[in-house]
Amino acid sequence: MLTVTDLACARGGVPVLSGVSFAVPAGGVLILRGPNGVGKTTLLRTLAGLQPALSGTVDFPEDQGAYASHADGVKATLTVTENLTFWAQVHGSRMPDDILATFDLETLRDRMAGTLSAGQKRRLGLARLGVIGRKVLFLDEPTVSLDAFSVRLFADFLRDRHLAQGGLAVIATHIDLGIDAPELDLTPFKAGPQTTGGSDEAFL
Amino acid sequence: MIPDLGKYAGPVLSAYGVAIVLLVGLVVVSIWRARKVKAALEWIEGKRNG
Amino acid sequence: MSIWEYANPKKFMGWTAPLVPWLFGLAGACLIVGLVWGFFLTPDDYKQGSTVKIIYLHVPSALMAINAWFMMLIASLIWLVRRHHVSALAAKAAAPVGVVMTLIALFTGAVWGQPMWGTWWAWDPRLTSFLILFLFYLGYIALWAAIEDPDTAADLTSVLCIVGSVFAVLSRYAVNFWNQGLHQGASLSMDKADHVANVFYIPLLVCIAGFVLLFIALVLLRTRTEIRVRRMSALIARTRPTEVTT
Amino acid sequence: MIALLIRDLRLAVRAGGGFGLGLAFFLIVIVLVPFGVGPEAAVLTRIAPGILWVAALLAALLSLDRIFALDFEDGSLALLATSPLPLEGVALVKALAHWITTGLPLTLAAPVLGFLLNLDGPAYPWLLASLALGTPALSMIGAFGAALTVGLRRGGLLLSLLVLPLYVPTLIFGAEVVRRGAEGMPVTTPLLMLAGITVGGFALLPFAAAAALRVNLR
Repeated sequence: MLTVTDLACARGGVPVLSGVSFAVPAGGVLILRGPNGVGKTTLLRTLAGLQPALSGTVDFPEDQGAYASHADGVKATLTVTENLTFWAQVHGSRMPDDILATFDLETLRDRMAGTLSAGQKRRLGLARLGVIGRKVLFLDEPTVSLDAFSVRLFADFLRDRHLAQGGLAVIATHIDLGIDAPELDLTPFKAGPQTTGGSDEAFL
Repeated sequence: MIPDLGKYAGPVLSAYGVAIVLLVGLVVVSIWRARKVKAALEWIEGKRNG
Repeated sequence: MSIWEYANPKKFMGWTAPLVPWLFGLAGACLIVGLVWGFFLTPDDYKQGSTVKIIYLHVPSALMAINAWFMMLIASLIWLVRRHHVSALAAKAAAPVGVVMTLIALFTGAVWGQPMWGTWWAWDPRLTSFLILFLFYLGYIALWAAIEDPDTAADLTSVLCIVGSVFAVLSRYAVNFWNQGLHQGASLSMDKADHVANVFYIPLLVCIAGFVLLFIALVLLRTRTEIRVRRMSALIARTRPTEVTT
Repeated sequence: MIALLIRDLRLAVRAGGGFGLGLAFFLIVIVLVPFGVGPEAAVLTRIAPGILWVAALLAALLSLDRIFALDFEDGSLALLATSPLPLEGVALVKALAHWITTGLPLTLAAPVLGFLLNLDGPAYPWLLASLALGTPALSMIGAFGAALTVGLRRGGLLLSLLVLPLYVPTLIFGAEVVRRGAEGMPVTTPLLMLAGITVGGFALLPFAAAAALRVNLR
């Protein structure tokens, strides 16, 4: 269960979003929409706790959040299995046996990640979400450089494994994932030039 | 009027000279920048209000 | 009203505006009186000759070189704990002043020691410590200059200032340990002031007062400039989006 | 934390350059010194402790910016920040991994290079001891500097400017141990100070480094 109340966040000290409120129930997905630069990444990073909110609250079970963007920490000189095992160990969990099959990585398991194609690398990055055992996912453009087949793999993983086990996700994406989910357009929440808050506040 | 500095005239005078140049330089640079920034800010504020 | 109210940028600009010219005037008066008195009207030391006149520059600048860093440390702590922007900007404004004070202390120290050591630079523990302090100032200023986002810069330089302070003290002891015995008795600095006669002592006090006042005046002036710069960039950042849409 | 250490070591080994470059730099500096000061054995003996320490310090400095930069660029650091590992632990482990891949090889290679500089016989054990005790501090201080500059485009040069003044006490006490060892003087005091810097650094600097990392990840 994720509850966001009257959230305002800033990018580079300037407020970009204000008054954002929504709730996502367990097993639910929220898709973030809006033109480039509206603040989708900023919102997701704030939700994940990587940057402080200007005001408002973000509420979800402690130690259950995970963040993923197109920079997904895949190390070129580690094999597929080593990459995933590392993240599993860091999160104190074990790598599920079938996660490689879910993302169609089985035949690549002992390949160096550096030798994978861009799409395969992205699938490896997304497979990380399946080994860390986190319930609340904040995903920033997870389907960049994936073909239609891979997008379907990812959507299946999300629906059948993550959501079915009571997880939830907030996803910023431009494409249709094929998941039945409410959408939230961030454009109305765009902070105007006169919005209070931000690190410059004291100087205005 | 200049006191007799004896054999150490060079060191003493250079110490005073360098120190005073540095201090005056710092003061001048600080004031010059303060003026410049003040003028630039007033210009921006004037443009916004006007 | 809490004392922290004075740290609000607008309030700060208000109450410092009439203060700065007075402080500059007072500092100038003290420095002129102290330095003229010291340079023209004090006798030479029987042992050191006229080099003793350097004390009126060396001791105050050395004091302020250390105090400027100390002030930056306090300001950094205030910024990290209470997040008053003026505090962070004051630390930034003080650093170049501290550098100049350190340079003066280094130069006058070297020049003072020259007749005694017979060389322009001796690795005297005190002089070496100031050289290390100078390097710390350089790093601090370079870090401020390298980071674009002002709050990030304030945070990181504050952390550097705190860690740097610990290592600066450590370096002081290390340097003492490293050069013990080589220049025993040859070190000349602040404790000298304790056993100098009154003829030297009173103009020295006037000079110290002058340096302190000058430091305060410069830091206030430079902090005011930094506040204006911040306000300028804030105004530009806030007006840009409207310009795009209209 | 152990998983992170193993991963970092594995990455360093597979990337190849990690060990080799620092060691090669150390060797080259030591070889260049006699060309600069002349081949006289007595002179070399006298300056050997200091040169060995300065060269080891510079060699350790070379690879500092890689401690966090690679993980920052590919997003690993943001992912680690949202993982159960505290960032303090990450900083500590990364410093440790840096020491194992640079400080430790430098320590082991130093006695061999000591021969090149005609280092006095009694100094060898103290050279080993002081480097083994002091290079971890170099790695930890360097990790703090790397954390400060990780988000910067031209961080490498700035990193050296920030870190080198912080290295002064370590260098002084480290070289002093070797010099005293060479002259047969008691080495307890500088050795204790060196140990103090290392222990204190590892106890406190991870917090400063983690604070800097959090700011840079914002």
